[in-house]
Amino acid sequence: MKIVSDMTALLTGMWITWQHIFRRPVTIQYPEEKRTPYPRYRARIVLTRDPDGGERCVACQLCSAACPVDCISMQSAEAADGRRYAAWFRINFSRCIFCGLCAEACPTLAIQMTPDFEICKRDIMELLYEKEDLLIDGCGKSHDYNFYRHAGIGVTQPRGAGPKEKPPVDVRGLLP
Amino acid sequence: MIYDPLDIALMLAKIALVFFVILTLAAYLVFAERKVLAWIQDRKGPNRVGPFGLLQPLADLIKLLTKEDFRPIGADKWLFYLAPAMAAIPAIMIFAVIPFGAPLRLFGHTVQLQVADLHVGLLLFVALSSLAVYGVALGGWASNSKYALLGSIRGLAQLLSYELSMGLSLVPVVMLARSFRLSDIVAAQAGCWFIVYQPLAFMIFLISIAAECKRIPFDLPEAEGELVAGFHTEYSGMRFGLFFVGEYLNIIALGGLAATFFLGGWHGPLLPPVVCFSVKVLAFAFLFIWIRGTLPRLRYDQLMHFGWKILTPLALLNILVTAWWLVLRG
Amino acid sequence: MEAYLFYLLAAVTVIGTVLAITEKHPVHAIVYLVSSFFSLAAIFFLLAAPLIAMFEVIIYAGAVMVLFMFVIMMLDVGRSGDGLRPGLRQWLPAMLLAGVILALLGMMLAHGGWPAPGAGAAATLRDFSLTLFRQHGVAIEIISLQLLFAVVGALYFGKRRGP
Amino acid sequence: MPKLIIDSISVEVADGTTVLEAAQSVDIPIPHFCWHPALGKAGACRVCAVKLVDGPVKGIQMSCMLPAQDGMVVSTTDPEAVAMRRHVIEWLMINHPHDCPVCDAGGECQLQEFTIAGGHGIRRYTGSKRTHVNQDLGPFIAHEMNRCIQCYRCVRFYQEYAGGTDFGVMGSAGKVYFGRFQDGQLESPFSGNLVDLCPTGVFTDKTARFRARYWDYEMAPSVCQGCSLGCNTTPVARYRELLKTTARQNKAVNGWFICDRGRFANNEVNDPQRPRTPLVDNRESSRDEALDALLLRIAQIEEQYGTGSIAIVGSPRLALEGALLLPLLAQCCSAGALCYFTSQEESDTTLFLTGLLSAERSASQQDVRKSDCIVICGCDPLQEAPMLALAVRQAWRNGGVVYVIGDGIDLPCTFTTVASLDAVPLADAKQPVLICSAANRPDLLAATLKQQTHLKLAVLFPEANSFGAAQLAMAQGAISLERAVASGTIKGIISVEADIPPQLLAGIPFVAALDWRLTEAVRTAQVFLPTTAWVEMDGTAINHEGRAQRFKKVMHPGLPLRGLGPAVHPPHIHRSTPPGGDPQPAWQIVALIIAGLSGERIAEPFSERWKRLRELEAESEGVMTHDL
Repeated sequence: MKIVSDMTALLTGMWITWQHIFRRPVTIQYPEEKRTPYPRYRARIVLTRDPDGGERCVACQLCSAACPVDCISMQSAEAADGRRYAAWFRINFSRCIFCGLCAEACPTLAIQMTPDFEICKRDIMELLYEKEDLLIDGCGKSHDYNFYRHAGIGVTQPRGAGPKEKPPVDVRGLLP
Repeated sequence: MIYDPLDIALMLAKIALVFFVILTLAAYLVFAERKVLAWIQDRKGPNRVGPFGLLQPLADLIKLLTKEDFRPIGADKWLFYLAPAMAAIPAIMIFAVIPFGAPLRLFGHTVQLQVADLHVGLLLFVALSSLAVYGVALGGWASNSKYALLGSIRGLAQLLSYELSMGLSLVPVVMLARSFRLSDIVAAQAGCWFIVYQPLAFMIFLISIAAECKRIPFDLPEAEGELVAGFHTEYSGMRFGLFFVGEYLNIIALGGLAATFFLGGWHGPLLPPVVCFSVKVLAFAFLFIWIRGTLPRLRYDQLMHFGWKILTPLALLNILVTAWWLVLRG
Repeated sequence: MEAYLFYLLAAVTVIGTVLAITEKHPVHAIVYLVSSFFSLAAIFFLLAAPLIAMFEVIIYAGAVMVLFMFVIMMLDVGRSGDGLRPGLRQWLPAMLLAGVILALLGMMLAHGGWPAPGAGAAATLRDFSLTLFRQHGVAIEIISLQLLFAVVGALYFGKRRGP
Repeated sequence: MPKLIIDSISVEVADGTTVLEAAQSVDIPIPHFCWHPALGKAGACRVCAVKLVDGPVKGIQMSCMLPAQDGMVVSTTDPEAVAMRRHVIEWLMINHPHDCPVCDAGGECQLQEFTIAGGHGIRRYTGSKRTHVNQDLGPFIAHEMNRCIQCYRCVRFYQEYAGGTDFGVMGSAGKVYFGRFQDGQLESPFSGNLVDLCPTGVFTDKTARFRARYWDYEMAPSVCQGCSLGCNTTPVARYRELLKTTARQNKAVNGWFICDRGRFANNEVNDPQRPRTPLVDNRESSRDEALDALLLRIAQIEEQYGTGSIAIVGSPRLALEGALLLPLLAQCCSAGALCYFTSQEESDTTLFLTGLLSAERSASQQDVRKSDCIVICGCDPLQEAPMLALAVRQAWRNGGVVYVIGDGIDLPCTFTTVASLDAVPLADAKQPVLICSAANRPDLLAATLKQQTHLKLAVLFPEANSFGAAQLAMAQGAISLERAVASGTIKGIISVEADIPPQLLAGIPFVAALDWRLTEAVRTAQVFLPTTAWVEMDGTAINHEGRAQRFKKVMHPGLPLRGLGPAVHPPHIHRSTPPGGDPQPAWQIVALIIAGLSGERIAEPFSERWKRLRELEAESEGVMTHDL
């Protein structure tokens, strides 16, 4: 009978919730107890350096384009050797939603996310992280990638000296 | 008419006692609800303010009192201010007729543990619960907000419908006790609780009072998934607090009435009468919390369908059967 | 004590009713009317007719007025400025009726005054029921049948016809 | 009129139209690199492949090289064609470096778009890439040869379209190199167009190098203010800085290109020295204070020297909106003179030439391009209005003959020098155009023009709105400031973006200036109110042929973020207006002054005969104002 099965369903539900009353809560009392996030946890953003110690960020603006909340802004500039870098780079962590799209968009692996999630501040302006706050002395998750070695335009190495590059064409040569 | 000063003093004392106890109880019921819900959901619940979070109700009160008292643009000023009171006052007034213990002998007087032993006590309860509708209706309407208005329209229809089945489910009780006086009803259950004779009426009454105090699964007037907070969407601070407290006062009052009508009131084995009564009331309160932690919300048409097409006919049938039985038994 | 209470409640009832008639805003009018009903119920209570008092509240304040309110909210006619104060033409029949009632009241007063209220002896439920069902049993049945027809009629009209 | 079917849409096009153009006419996009509407076809990139399913030709064909023929059934989505295009892109990408993040074309790169659209995501080629050495092409154009895909657009434009000789293509096969014979600045005054033309990042704008990305650009259709031609542009701004200017197409005016003078003209707008705050007696003040001071001084001058002692001075570079309100302003402060020109000579010649230019007479750049006989009389288009010289070259390329009266000028085409206008066989020409300048006084023109009714006239005025100013000056009976000052009654000058020489300002007790440039009037002014440059406002300018064109606000006025001091990063402060954000369009300030003087509020500067300009669209070809 339908009514019997309906009542059983209701009572089963009641019985399950009754059992749960006596279970051990899963709550972690955050400020006192802390759990260690996984290494790939997506929290505070950093800017990494390439294995040679140079800034990886080339200020290509892809992260700011990918950012759904527009919390990244920057100004690119050119160094004397033709290397493109960020004159200033700002992440407004009061807006950041830690979606990780910037890290995903970064073609040079400069933007990476760290497991440090405790970045609350009393003054909201302190959540404006500038390049000097973001830049770390390390490669982060990729130890051997240097964008400029593979870019093919010769900034860190002479033109045509990069991996898988032929030496520059001699324009005045007559041979085909 | 001349009144005995002692009578007046006793009366005032009883009123003060009832006020103090039920208001404290209501506050702690909120706390209990949060705790039990948390346990059901494998959480810990409030545990920051005081030992085990026991001062949480106080913290809530301070928060509510210090919040901005906000009135939306276009709201109907007086009705907006009146509505929370209209919601809380009838709930408190119901306690006037509930006998919460056996009569006491005190200073040579027999003291009824009941504020007013009216011989239309049951009717007074029905009247007051029908007046409680106005808090919901006026609050939602005066807020000048579509969510609030929808909530109050739902509330009106729901309370009106379930009041009917609630009233009808009490008719067999009256027939058995042959009185509207609650002390008589309690007295009539000295031998056997009415739940034994009237399990169906008890179930109908239980469902109806769940709907009357707008509890899950009947919380459509304030369905937060659809209507933000329903009829009290626009309320803040202590005015919201009044609605909130009114709801918990209602739970206690209706729990007390359910105990009175079907579970023998203050009658009970071993324990003193007042404790017996309290245990029953708290059991009802726990039941409501438990149900809230278990059941999902009904759809509105299901709610109306259930009220009008199932509960009301069932209650009518129950009356007929009871009447027949009483007539046959003589 | 009771006399003071009575006059207070009577004043509330009269003022509430007058305001309910003159108020342009339907929701406000309902609130006035409900308060009027409530104080009327209290008067009944003072007059030792608690059952009438309760029915006054349950039926009129608790059911009829709530239905009115429901309809007003559903149809959204509660906008201030929508309602117009009725003109003299609409007032006339009401004033005529009021005149008749006042005249009857005067006649009653002139003919031997006030029938004494049944002070003290509260009409018990049992008496009330006996009177109602013994003396007016047929009338009660007729009225209830009438209500039944009304309900059936309403159901019939409210039923969705066609596909 | 061949009729063909492209992707089941039936198209009828003119003879000689290619399949690519036919598809474009019904909004079917076909990817292309080497084909360009202004340069035509080269058949170099192979990326416009389509499949001809039925008709006179069948199989995979290059749509840019294939003239449309009757009965053709073309499919752009045929799997074979799609695969062909995908493979072509993959070949083109073999040697292309993976440097999009550091390439200025990233985001506005056709190669990038077609690579992504074609689905070529992973490089399969495992061999080594070809590299090139770059050249230094001067301060404007950056060169990155590794990115080249050999579409030949650059060299076709530079040599064929613009007549440049110092840039070309060298080498063969895999060694093809586009550049100069040796490092050095590109000599053509149209070299900036290489940036617009290059479908990838070989040529990029060095002045805007590494500054912003396409999606962050603030852009709006605008009109170049460099000369009176009114070429259509799209300026690009970022962080309150005018980054660069790109060409915008307007068939009747500049076609597809602009000259370098108009393109690399950002400095004036970005200038950190630009006056951006209102000044009263050289003291910084708020806009309201300066306005009040101005009103007070006007009243004082009138009281002291009597009515008619104030001159209202507009200028031919002032946008039409502002110029239109000046007569009203003159009326409100009962000015003694309303001037649109400072020098008497400029006033005379401009008014005279404007009077000659009727709607039929005036020649647009398109008319010049179409002409078969061009006479250049006493002016140097390459110096005064380079785009007109480019138009002359197009006429010459199409077989037109170019005559030059006078000597010492250069043109990007061959021409015949003649002694006078009589020596030119104007009567034989079908569409002759005479190009002259407001700098000379060609009085003798009038007679010739009377004889040669089909002769069109292109006049090179010095400023962007000279024609509009002259029209207004004629209508209002305005005189030149030179004459007004000479009369001796002028004791106060209100200069609205006017370039007044110091000797005219010398004896004037009161000068007020509204301007965005640091002119002589601004330096001497007692009251100064900053106005917006053309990229910071909506406005209208009337070009040399009488065509009114609307330019839109590209950016908000304000000190460029880069100019905010030596800080490492922008300051951490909230504010509602940017620093230096005070400037308002000149016409709005004039309207405020009028409101202060007479109480009349002006919300819309266009009234009476100018009403039609209210609905002028920036993206339209413009409206001829002769018969407004």
